[in-house]
Amino acid sequence: MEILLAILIGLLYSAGVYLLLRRSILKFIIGIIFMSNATNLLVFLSAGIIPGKPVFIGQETETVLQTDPLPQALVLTAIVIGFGIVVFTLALKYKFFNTTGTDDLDQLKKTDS
Amino acid sequence: MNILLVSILLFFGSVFILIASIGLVRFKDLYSRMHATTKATSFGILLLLLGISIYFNSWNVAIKVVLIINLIYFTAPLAAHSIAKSYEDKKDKE
Amino acid sequence: MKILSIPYKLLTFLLYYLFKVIQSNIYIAYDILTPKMHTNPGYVWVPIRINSKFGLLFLSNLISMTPGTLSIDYSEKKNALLVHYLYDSKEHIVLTDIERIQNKIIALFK
Amino acid sequence: MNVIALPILFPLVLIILLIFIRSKKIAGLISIFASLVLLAISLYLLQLVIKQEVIVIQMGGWEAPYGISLVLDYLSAIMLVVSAFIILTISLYAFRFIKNENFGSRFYVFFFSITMGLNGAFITGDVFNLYVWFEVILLSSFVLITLGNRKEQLEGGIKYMALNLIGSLFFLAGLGLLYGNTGTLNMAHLAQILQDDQQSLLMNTSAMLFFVAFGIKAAIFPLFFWLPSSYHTPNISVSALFAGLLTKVGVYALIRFFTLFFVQDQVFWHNLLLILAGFTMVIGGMAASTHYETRRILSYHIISQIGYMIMGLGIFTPLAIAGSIFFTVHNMIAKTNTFLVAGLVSKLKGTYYLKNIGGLYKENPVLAILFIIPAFALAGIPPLSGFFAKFILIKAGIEDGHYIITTVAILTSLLTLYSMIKIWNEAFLKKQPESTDMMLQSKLGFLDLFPSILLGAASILLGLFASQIFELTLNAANQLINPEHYIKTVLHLLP
Amino acid sequence: MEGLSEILIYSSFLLLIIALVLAFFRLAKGPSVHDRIASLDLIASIVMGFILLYSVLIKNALYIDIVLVMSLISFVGTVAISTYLKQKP
Amino acid sequence: MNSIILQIASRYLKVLLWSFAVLALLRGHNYPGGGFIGGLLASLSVVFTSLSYSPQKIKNNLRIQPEHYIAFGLLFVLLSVLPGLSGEKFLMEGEWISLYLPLVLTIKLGSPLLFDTGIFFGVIGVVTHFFFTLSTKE
Repeated sequence: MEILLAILIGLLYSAGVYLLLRRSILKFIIGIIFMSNATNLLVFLSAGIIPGKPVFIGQETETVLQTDPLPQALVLTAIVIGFGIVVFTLALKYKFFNTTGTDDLDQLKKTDS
Repeated sequence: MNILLVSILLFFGSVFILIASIGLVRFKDLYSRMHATTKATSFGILLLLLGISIYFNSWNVAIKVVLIINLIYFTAPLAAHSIAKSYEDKKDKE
Repeated sequence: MKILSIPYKLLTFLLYYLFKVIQSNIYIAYDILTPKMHTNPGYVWVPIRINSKFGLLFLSNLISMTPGTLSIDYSEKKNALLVHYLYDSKEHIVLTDIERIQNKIIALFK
Repeated sequence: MNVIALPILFPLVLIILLIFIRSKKIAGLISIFASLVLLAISLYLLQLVIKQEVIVIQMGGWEAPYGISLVLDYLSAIMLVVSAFIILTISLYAFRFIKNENFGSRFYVFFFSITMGLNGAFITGDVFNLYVWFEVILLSSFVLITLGNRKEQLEGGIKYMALNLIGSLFFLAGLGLLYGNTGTLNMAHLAQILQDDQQSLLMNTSAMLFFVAFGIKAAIFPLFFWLPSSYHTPNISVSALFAGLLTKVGVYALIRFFTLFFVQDQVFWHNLLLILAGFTMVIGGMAASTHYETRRILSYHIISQIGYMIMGLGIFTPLAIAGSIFFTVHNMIAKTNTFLVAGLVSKLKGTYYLKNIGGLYKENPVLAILFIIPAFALAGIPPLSGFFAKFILIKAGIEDGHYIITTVAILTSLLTLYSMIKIWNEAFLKKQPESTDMMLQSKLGFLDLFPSILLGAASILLGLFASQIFELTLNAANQLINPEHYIKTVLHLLP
Repeated sequence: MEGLSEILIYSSFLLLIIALVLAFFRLAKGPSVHDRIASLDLIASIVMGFILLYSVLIKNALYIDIVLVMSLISFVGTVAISTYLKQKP
Repeated sequence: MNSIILQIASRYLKVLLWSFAVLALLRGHNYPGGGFIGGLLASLSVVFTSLSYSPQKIKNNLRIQPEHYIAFGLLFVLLSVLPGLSGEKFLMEGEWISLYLPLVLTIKLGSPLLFDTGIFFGVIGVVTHFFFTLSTKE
């Protein structure tokens, strides 16, 4: 399971990097989303996986070997933050498109040089 | 006996979802496909939920199951309606 | 007496709904699983007699769940629902079918 | 003890208050008053730290390795005081100059959310919590950089967004690897575990990820390109805020991480830091000397000065780290001041291009003096703060035998002097070009100049009382180099 | 009896996987965008079915809440996408 | 989408979604749910209503502006911190009051619930704010 997830993380990173190298801003943002999902999975995987019981405090009090819940809490926070950032970048892109009418990263030369 | 009933319900639920999926592939135009997906899917989920509520056999689950069934039978036709309406309007424009 | 009759009406209506749902599923399953297609789709405008808005919502949902029909659009001008039907039946069969459902809903909301 | 959470809680109250206030004037007055209070709180905290050295509270009462701890030590307290001072001056400046903009009182809300993020980043003792504060800073700086919706701003905003988002992804990935390796995220606990840990490959990977993340935030040599192409686009108050505070958070995090727990492979890391510091200085300085737009020159200067701070970290003796902290303090004050003066110049002349400006010395000698104080401070002219900062760094470099980087540092300060003199010549001494004679605002009142006067006075005072400040920074550096007391206080190991 | 029911449950997983593959086929092929939305709606239902079956498999009723929320979200998502399609000419 | 059927449905769905949102908020401490999910569900109701009418119209008729939702959220977060500031307690330490409702469920009220409520309102504010900026023109 860990190996499968590791391969998935690698695939997501490579897809994200590929999308980052495109010229369109929207694809750039999608690439960022891919990479942030891959990173979230990486943090999630950092505690290892123990299949079986989900980590919830229920009525049963017997101590079973559970996955470390802290990375899951961290990932939850990271997902929330990532959500906010992605929404903001989309709004930024929308405004940029409305004012300039272009979606091409190579057109962004006004503030350089 | 109980578990057998549950598994049969679950099996038939999945069968109906599969039927919806086959219908989605086989039918010729969008509206016919929508017929397949709305009816068969919601019925399949209904059977699955019935199986679940028999399996867990508790009030807590049963209340949720009734809620979900109501919700699905409330929303599935509306979703179909919204897709169909947007398709219809688009056809009118062309 | 009136208070007692509402649950009775609701119960019969629900049973009717359930019956319709099962019937429509059997129809569609038969149609999909047999190799030959029996479908021959078309449209029809169905006039509406229900006044209440909730009744309209109910009717449109129910039409979508009954065998072979799918409500597509509602036109305020005509006060009618555009219904898509799947089978090669005459239009008036669809119309009478929907008329029966409408009567039931009107009786329910009285 | 809960008082050390006030630098976070107080801005939170202000954000809530300022959302409801529509009038720019009232919001500005509130922000001036509030930043005075914030400065008072920070000074009080510095007083406390001088008494008790390290102060810790645990959030929610959970013990140290499990809960989030807020830690205040010398470095944090110094940074808090300086940033509160800069926030005071910028809110004074914004009160005068933001009234003509179309974005209402929205500026102040995000101004204080960035303050909250900065203060949180300075006093947290937990790696993940640091990430959260970084994201708070990042989100509010996004909003500030695009406030006003002009075309270049949106473009600069996209560039700023692009690299900084990748930086925070690196941060998160490094954090995941760190947790997977050690099983904790509390800084003190990490330091305790990693002290006696053998060097492993994964540890270095994680350190490299953190280094790239903070390097992007701090604009170190190969990762700085976002800075000059975005910092000159927004309103000048926002630019000054970013120039003074944002990159320094990256430097702060680098100092914290590479003195507290990434201390195993010293040879590799310190050589890397020194090489990158040299490149950062030289390339920033050279790029600054080729440009003719004030804000751009100053943006490249930020990069060049970051090199000095990294150099102090790379030499890694108490003296060098003290010099690094001193330099950071001096740079925050002087850099903000130059940006503010550039804003004043553009208020007078309506442009930032040096070729279209001239003759300011005759028109407004006070402004000329106000410019020359931070400019000479940045270049390192003796009685001012920059001289002592550079002197300490160079002395530490020579004592420890790093001659190359010391030579580079001295040469770069000549470059800085050159570009400062260029601005001086072009803007103040040269005659006003005939073609573009557009006077927007002929006079600047005392209130307009007041923030620059404050900052300039601070630069001079830093120079005059250099020995006292140096003592403070040396204490901070000693605390950073020997973190046993810090670790024991956070983990409750003291008797 | 136990064996039969287990076979039935596992085979229903198989059926759902086939259904998922078919829905993906329509998602990839679908002549119009509306076909794709319909298939996405179906995929959401299939995933709901997976969750329900899985909750039987691990004997934990906790996952039913997810189905509750997911049905709502997939519905609003469908409506949102079809609205968006209507806006664009 | 100018569909009258959807507009009628949105009226009922609004009630349903808000009640689900509050339910998810209340059970969030020990079970799946909580402020974030509750906030998303509640903002879903705003999104659905404005989709079935038109976003511009709903935006003009909003009773509470999205920014004020964010402010309320932050206020609740602040309130959840305050009990720790007063006494000998640690910052953000939970204070609990148990409340036994006549129904099956028992709710434990405490300062973490206040924090969750803050997140709830904050998420509603952020999502609706961004929804309206993306779907309406200035």
